[in-house]
Amino acid sequence: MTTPAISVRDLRRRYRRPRTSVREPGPVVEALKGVSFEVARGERFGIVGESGCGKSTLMRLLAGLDQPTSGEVQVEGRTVSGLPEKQLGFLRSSLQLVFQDPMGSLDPRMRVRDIVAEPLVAQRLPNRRARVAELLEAVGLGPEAGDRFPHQFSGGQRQRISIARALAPSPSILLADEPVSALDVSVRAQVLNLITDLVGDLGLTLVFVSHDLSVVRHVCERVAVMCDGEVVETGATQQIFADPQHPYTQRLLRAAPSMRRAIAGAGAADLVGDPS
Amino acid sequence: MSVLAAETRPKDASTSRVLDVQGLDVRLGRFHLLHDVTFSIDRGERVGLIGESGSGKSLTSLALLGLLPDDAHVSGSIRLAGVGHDLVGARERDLAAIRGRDVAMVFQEPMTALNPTMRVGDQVAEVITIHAGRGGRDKRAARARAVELLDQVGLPDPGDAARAYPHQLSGGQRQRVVVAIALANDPSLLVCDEPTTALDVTVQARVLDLIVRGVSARDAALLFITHDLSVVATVCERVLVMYGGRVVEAGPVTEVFRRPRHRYTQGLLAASDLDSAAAGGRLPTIRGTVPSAGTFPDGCVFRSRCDHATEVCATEPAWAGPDPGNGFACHHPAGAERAS
Amino acid sequence: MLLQILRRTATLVASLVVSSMLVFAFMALLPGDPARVALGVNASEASVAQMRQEFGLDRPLLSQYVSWMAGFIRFDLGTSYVSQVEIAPQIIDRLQVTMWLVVCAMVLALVIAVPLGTVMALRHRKPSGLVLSALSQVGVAVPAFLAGILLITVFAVKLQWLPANGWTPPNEDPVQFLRQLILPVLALGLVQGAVLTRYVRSSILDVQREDYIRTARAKGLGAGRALRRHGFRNAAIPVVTVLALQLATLLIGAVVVERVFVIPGLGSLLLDQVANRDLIFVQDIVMLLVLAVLLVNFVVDLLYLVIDPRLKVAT
Amino acid sequence: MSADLTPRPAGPLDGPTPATAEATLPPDEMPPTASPSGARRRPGASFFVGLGLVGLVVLMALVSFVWTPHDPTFVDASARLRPIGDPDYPLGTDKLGRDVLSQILVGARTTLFVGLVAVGVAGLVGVPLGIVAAMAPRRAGEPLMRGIDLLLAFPALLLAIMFSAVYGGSTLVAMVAIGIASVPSFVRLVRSGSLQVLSTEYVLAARAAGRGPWAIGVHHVLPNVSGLVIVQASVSFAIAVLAEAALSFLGFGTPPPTPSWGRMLQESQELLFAAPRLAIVPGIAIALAVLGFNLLGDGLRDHYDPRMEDRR
Repeated sequence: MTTPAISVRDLRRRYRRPRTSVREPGPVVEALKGVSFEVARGERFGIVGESGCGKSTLMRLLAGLDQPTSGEVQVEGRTVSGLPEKQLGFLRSSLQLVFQDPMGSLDPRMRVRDIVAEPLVAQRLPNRRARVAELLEAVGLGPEAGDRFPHQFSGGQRQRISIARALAPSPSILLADEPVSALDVSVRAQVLNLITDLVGDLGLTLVFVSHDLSVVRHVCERVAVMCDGEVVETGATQQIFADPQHPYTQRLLRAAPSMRRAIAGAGAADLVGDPS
Repeated sequence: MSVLAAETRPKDASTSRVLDVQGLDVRLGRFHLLHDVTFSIDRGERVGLIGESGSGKSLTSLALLGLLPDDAHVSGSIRLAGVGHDLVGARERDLAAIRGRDVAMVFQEPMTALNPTMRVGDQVAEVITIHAGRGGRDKRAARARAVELLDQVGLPDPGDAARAYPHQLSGGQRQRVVVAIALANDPSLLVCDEPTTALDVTVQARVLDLIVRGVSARDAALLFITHDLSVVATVCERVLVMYGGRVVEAGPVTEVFRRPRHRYTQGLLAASDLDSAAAGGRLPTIRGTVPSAGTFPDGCVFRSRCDHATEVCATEPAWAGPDPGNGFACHHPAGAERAS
Repeated sequence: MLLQILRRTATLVASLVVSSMLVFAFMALLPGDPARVALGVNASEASVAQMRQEFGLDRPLLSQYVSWMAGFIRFDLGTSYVSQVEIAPQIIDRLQVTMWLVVCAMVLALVIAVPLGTVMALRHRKPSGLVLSALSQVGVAVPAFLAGILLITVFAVKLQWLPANGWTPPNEDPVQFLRQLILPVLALGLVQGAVLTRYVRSSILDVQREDYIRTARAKGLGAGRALRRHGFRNAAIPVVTVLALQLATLLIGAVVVERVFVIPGLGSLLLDQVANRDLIFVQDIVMLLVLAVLLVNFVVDLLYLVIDPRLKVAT
Repeated sequence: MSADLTPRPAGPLDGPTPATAEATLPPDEMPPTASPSGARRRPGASFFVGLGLVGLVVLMALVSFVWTPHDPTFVDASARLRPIGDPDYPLGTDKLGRDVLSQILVGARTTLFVGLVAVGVAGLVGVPLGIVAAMAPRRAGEPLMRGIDLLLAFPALLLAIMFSAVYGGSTLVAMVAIGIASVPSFVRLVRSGSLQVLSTEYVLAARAAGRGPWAIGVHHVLPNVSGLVIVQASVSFAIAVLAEAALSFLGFGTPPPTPSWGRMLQESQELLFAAPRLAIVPGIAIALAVLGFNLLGDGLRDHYDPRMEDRR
């Protein structure tokens, strides 16, 4: 049996809020309450959940950007959690991120070339110039894009730059955190196509986090549904969308407006399950 | 359900038309942001306005409330039922009297739309006292009515909620408060500008339900602005598709979404129809990116991204259809092959 | 709420302890023996030693600090070792004079800044707003002592409407007191008013961009009423911060204006004692000024809790 | 690169005032380049007026090194209190017969020197401290900021008085006092700017790329707060000019005979009745210098358009 790309075991993360009362200590927030799952190599894995469900915390833990309170994260068989930054070199070259905000995820003071080359510089990889040109072409931007600054690009193009940066150290795993949520509908399809193409061509493992069920359904083979710091349901995408087991998943699927159901006559009242 | 009872409507009921926008044109500096926008909404009708960034959809909503910047050049006409004058060119004093009474608005960002230093109940009561006239400025009555409204929009413990400050409420709860403010004076037109874009799916569902129920209970007209096609399909009966500051297509939701005629509408629908595309497969796309507001091409605004564009598209396409609420403006409409 | 008050009180106490140590250390540790400084270079070793003993300067530093602080808390500051007079009553005397100046100037600054800043924000793109804005920039560029000199030149020298300088306590001759108060208060207040005006303006401009102002206008409030009912309280938050800093500047800045108008305030006393080389006296006045500044900041912090309901629960 | 949505009406002397269109329009309805982060605006009129005034002061200081009409310290009993417009002395002479114009020129040198050293030191200390305070763990950053807040209780004037009480007045005392007093504003501004930068996704991306804290501080935080620092430096310079003038006025600054604007004012005081021009000329010099640096700061703020303000 091959080792999974990502393996998460009973992951917990607590934060203590600042105290608000003289007598009691600050309340403890449990962002993750014991999350476990595995992502196979080459799989397109989706994580669905609403704000505050803990999916952002989970992303940061997977990427080794935060430490769990307890539990373990393994990437390609090697433990990530609990390691100091200095020993995370293997993770930085094998796992990369694409973020949601096309404005905020690129340093406005840096040229695109330097942005894309940043992982190469940080990991002391050779042939940067050639590699950057190659990457820009792979994401559909011309080589002249390297000389410009992020604000000279549209939202969709900025996400392409973000993807080029993520691919720079030739990672085997791509974590995409709501990569198309901030994009116009007509541009969203382009970026989704780009991601699925690259993931297919390069044989990457994709972890795709989103609140948008239809996007996850389109992109991913397997889905984990998160609610309130827990994974409430995991399974093959088709199966979960066709026959959700957990009440929360059912509620979530019902609440998402769908063109097909709407044209068939569903109204706003049908999005709300039990009238309360 | 029954809590959203409509108040008695004093406005005249002879005509069913609530909003009539004719040839609305907005320029800001050297940018021409809205071109000849024409549409109307009847009583009890729910109309969606679809558009991506730069389409001019939010500008349209601000124009309806007379909240455009002072230096905007506006022409055309906006008539509202029960208001004796044109909203375009009206004095600020007259516009203020209309806002919040005849036309109300729900904005996108619930987190910042409420005054952080004022209690929620007072913010709801304020919109009642502003329009109550000289006799009716009873603060206690307004406050009691505010609690009633908060109850109607489904806030638990409305009495406590009225005394809360906005930061003590969640995003969904705040948006309910904004809806309560908008519905307080039973407006004849409710304008919602991306009211649920910042909300989670399950919260969105409840707020959409609330808006639809609140509007139908009052028999008010609804203009619902969003970029989300499936939300429009769910909430609205009719739809206007905007691109580059123009209405490029209009019609009943089922008609437009089943058989789009304008190439932009067609492309948009195809690109967002994730259900039909094979999982993990390629999606149909519209090439290029959305130009910034005011920098769209002349002639057909969509021709810079359209696969069907020809030389004739450099001229402005005429509106094809029986009326401004039904038709499209495209030289090479989809479905024409079949028809001929 | 209680937690917030306790937290801020703790900060105040800690700040006082640290700053008093700083002031003490500054005066005690720097080269230059206070007794030697006070008596001059020509004094004999014996007389210096005698003075050191008399004022406890030969004791360990910690015990010197403790007895100084203990005295400070009881406001028993001992006698000056240069002029041999009681320090505390002198300070109180002079402090009253300075308080008149500072409070009147602050009130004047507020009276100028709030309406003017608001008008400038509301008309920031019209000629009237631009002219006001330009005037306030010039006002900011004029130091208070220069304003004082210019005021004297015009109103005392050329027009001879008001006295050029001097001070009369209000209970002796109220009319003369007022006549002598006008020019120094104008000098301090106009300049501070100009600075404050710019902050009022920019914070109102910021607030006007907020979504809740748009909500207020969508409710049917006119632009002016929306600002009055929803803007001012929010705009006050950054302005109050500046106000606290300004009060501090004003307390110290009064030194210069007192010098221009020959007013016997705390600043003049401080300058006199620096000239007298009476380090202990200087140390007491400096500590008092620092105490005043820290107290102002403390009060402003509490004021935030009243203005901004978000702070009552958050940190 | 500039948003000419509305002709920038902000005539001269106008602070950072974005066009009202930005105030009411949702961002995605804005015409192109309406200040996306990173995009800079074309500098406005206040920038050029400020630059002109600052340039004038710098020019005066530079000229004074090679040429002054007279020796500014030369006492000429035969030429006392000449009026403005005197053929030999364009700006007249003071009570000792020293040439006012020459003193003003050399005084510019004093002012700039004190300001440059004070602001330079404050920036060199304050900027790294601000970045460190933002990047350090909370338990280290908090005490640091409390200490900085404490410094606010010691304005330049008070520090200078304390120093002078021990050492007597000197240029060094003025520079050190003004420098120390300027540190808190740099630290607080840079810290709040750095905190914003550190909360962005591009810093997260840099960490995921394998960048360490040093590289993030140098390559991401510093370049992105540099605009703030330049603006603050200009504003601090204006404050330093004011403080230097006040210190020399009180006799805690540059000692005689080196000319300084503040002391010229002080010396003019006894002759206010006879020769008010002796106060007005250095007064105008001070006011123009301060105005110049303030306007330059405002213009730069427009240019960088940082909506990062320290709001506690």
